[in-house]
Amino acid sequence: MEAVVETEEKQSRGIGEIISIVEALIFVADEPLTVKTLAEVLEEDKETVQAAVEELAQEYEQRESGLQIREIAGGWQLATRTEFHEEVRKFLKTRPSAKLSLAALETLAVIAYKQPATVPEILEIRGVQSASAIKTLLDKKLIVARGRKETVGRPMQYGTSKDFLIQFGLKDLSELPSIEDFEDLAGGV
Amino acid sequence: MEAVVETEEKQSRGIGEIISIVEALIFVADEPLTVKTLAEVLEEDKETVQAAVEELAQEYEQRESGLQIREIAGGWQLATRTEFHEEVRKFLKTRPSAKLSLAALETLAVIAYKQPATVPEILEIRGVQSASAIKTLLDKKLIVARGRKETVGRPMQYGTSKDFLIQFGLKDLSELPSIEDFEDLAGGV
Amino acid sequence: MEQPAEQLTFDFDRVQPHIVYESRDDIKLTLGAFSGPLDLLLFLIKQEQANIFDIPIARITDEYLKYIRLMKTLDISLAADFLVMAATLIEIKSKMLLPREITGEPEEELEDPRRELIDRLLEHQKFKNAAEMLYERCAVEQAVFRRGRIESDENNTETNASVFDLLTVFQKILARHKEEIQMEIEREEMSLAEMLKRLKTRIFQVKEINLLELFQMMGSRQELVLAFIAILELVRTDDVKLLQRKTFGDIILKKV
Repeated sequence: MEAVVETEEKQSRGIGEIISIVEALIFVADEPLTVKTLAEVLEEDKETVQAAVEELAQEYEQRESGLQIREIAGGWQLATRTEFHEEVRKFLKTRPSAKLSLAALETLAVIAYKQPATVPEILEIRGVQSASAIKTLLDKKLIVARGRKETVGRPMQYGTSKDFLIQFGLKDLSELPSIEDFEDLAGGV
Repeated sequence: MEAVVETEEKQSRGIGEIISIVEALIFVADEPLTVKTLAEVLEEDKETVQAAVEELAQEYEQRESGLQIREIAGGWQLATRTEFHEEVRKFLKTRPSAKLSLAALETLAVIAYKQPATVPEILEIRGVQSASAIKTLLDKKLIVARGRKETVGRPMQYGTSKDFLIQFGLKDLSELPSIEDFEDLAGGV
Repeated sequence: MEQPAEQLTFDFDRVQPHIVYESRDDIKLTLGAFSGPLDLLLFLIKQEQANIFDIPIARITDEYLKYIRLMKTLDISLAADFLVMAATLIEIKSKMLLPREITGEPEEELEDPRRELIDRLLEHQKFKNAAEMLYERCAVEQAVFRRGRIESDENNTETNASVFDLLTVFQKILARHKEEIQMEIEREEMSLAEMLKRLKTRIFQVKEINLLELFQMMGSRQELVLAFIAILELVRTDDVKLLQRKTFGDIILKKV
């Protein structure tokens, strides 16, 4: 044989493969990726990686993708193309409304299990003010006002709504899992 | 001209533009996106969107991208291609973690095939109490409570979650091989 | 505590249980745990190279009991289900020992005492294979990664919720609540004199105190009551006055 076979650990990659890996890495990264980092992960020299990134960016440009590979804050990032911001924004707004913040979820849990519950009672159990969470839950129609409690300040009482049952797939409140349902499970760990 | 021009409020988009927007939306969504949602955001009919998504998936395939557009859990998702898992893992510094025991895995198999399944039903097949395995599966959101069974003791019923489909790379439950397929193997002990 | 759209990764604990025979009577458990008595039985049948449809029940029962004894000597806590199975095996074994002619019926029509066990083993084996398939699917799936966080994720601090989440969250709140109560008990009790002194020092420093904020700072019901009395006292002695700048507005404590 005429060629000297080098004993390298890594197999040498073609430029096409390098471009694909660069694409995958930029995609999974939380932050814009620098050429330096890419070169380290790939164990390729920076010039090769720089060329690969630029080629990749151009590819996205040429095929009029909905995405772009752009240089930002010294690194490279995958992002949507600005032309489509309207549709993207519209989509982000219509994301499932069944999603709740942790504060709202906590407040909902207290109301579900302690209903009817007043604001001071919820404060007592959660240890934090829950006003905005209660507003969110009322807006999402997961809870309803249930009249005032005949006590100092006559605070409003809240309970879960019919929508709550529907969204959480419950026939009625007796279907809520009880502490006992999970006690065995929790104890058995 | 032979075609009647419709007076629509929205400008009509070419298929190329629809594909680009679909790409952008699938990218920003943090969950697999259904054709239905895509169609709603785009205000296009489902057939058009379905064709666009399929074309997009094929495009990714053809240009040997580091990424793939794939159908999972009833929706479409952008993800890295399996070939490059080594480099991606090296970059993310992840090692597979969060162990699932043999017991949890068996329990998951029973729930996946018998859903909705109750604790006594799981016990019958596994021959062993499965409380802690169920707790683990609930914590990892691989299964969800599905209401109570109207029988003695009203036991809680469990089924697999959307996360289960995602984590196991399934389009839907019908993609699971039928349980009878495992019978031949059973005879061969 | 927002939940980023994090990709879970699993590594199934796949250490298969294993029994090594050191000598005829001495078996050694090397690794892992059987997922249940049926799992152990299947293993023993395989080990004995026996036919699942014609289980040599006496031999398998012996092996099973040997394993259980071993577990006990190793001080491994044994699930009750393992003992139930031991009893079942012994029962089948004794039934098998009964002479069949006594019934006077042809052998074929007699129900095999092992029948139910065999059915359960076959059923269990099916799901064991299904579990194996799931394992493999997940292993493949672990080679696929989802995108990193992008800007739109950051303003989306939402969580998906199920009824189980509701219960878990509720239990966490209760646990947190219990901790707080315990902390209160540990706190030293404050006297009215101390509270008066504390309030006076504070009002001299900041000149104005929002009453609502002050009450919210109080760690316990007792402190709250003391603060209230202390304020009444300070108003009475003309050290402070109470102001309300607009109707239903916050009440301000102001140094005279």
